[in-house]
Amino acid sequence: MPSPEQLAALCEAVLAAAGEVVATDALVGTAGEGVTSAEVEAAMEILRARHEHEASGLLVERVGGGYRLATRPQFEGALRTFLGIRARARLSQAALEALAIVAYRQPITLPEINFLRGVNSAGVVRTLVERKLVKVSGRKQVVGTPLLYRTTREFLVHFGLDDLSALPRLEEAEQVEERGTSGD
Amino acid sequence: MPSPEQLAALCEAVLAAAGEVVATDALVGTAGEGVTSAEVEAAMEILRARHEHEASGLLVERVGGGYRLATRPQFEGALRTFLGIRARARLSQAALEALAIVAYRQPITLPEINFLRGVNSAGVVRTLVERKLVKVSGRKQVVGTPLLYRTTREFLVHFGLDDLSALPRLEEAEQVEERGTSGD
Amino acid sequence: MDPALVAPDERPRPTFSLAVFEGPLDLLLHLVREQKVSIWDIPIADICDQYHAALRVMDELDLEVAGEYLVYAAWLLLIKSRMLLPRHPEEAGEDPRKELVERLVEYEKVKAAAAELAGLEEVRRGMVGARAAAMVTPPEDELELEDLDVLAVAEALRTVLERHRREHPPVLELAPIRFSVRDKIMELYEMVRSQRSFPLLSHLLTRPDRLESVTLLIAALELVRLGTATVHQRRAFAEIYLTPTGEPLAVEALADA
Repeated sequence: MPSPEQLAALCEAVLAAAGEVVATDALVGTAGEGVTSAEVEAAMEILRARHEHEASGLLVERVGGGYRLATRPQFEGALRTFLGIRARARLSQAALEALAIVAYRQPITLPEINFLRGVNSAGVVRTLVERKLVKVSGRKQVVGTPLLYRTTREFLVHFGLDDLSALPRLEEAEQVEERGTSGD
Repeated sequence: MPSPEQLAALCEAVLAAAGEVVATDALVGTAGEGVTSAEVEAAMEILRARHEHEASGLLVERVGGGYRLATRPQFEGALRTFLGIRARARLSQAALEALAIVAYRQPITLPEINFLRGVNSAGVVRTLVERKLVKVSGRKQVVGTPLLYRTTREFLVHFGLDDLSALPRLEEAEQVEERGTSGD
Repeated sequence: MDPALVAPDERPRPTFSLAVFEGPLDLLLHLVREQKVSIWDIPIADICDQYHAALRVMDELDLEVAGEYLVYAAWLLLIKSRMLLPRHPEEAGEDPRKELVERLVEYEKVKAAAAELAGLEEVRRGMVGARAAAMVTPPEDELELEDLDVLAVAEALRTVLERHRREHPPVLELAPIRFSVRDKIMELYEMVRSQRSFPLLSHLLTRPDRLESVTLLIAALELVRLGTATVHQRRAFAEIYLTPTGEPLAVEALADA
């Protein structure tokens, strides 16, 4: 039988693994044979007291028939800053699609990218330009003379390519995949 | 200027909101103007000690060039009960061998992996790419310009390594041999 | 089959299944280790025989895997035969086993490294990234740029192209024009003139090509418009007859047909 402190630690791990509200019943079920609802509630009281201690960045909340682990409200600003910083090291799926189109079909205009993706991609193309993965390279000599986009030197460096001819052929990627599914 | 304890709490909130590894640089940037990398590292030391000390269900680990807040390994059983089939599957022996080759000899091509294992490993390598443990990083400038593979940051996190230099040192062949003969 | 490929019958059948081995190197390593000899001094004849005996239980393996085992079977035979050849001491030739041994040593290192990784994984299997609810929720579909590779880029393009193909099904392709209205007018005019009363409907329904029927119908309407023929039908769905009016066909009027 776990001690109240051990039970509190176990509940903390479960709440952290879930990342959302966990019903008290589910905590009782996870705690194992013979652990009662009252014991879980006592353990949660220990956990809550421990996090109330100022030094913790987290707190335990009781929400509608369960508990959840949450970040302290005072860190909201820091979290926004953090997400902004992290976003710079990441690409959305939409941006990746636009990058793929530019990489394989360059030079290409925004209307052409929009046509292939089926949605306006002005925002994601701007992101790619800001990240220096894509750059403007002249204008297409058609009505409206739209800007032409190409991948940059940084793009090649990031992906470890000597030049654009080193990009995998689409059939190549597909073949590897097919062999993969059959071979494993 | 936040106190080391306040900084530790802020970092804890950020790590828990991210739910995954956070690069040290991102933590430093989040902490705000004038907070140094050394101060963040000191704060993380406080946080680590706090989780080690108390009856915490979590721990702080240094992996993949950053920090991660994770559940303690002793709660594996409870988490498996709670998460059900979502529990992580082990890598197969074939996948581990291919991954070991990539880890210790990167960058390396598929033909070289095949040679070292004595069997075609296209399928397992594809699985490793899908699990984001291995990624393509350019091509080798030899006949056929095969793709070169490297391990990812996710690989470091999966195996709890801070960087590649933290890979276990391999014993010399003769020692392995002795262990092999007595052990089988 | 080379008799050497068939191991003597008195040899004990292997007591293991080949499916437990990762490949020929793994099997060879197992056989060598069972001999409890130094890897640098493999009794190649014994190992060769045992390896071939093991291959006899290979029915359970598919052909691709079997092929990999057979390559090593042939190699072992080659080494075995070279070992039997007398070597001139002054030649100081390389040990024929050298390359094989080097491969085995390298593979053993791979296995050791894999075991290390398996050990690390075992400890960490139960660990999950801790997550707490936050006021600001991180976006879900973002990819870490650092771990993104060219295969992911290629994959993204395939996704785009497939979606585009789904949303833009190929445009109905028009067959090249094979029948000209002008030719059909001339043809029909000749037939109407020679037959006096031409069964247009039967003619249209018996054309092998629908496009030809359509062209013929247009030609018939043209003849009527130009006043060189009239149509009549006695009742609905009955035969449609085309009869000449006696008016000659004005060929120049067909210029733009």
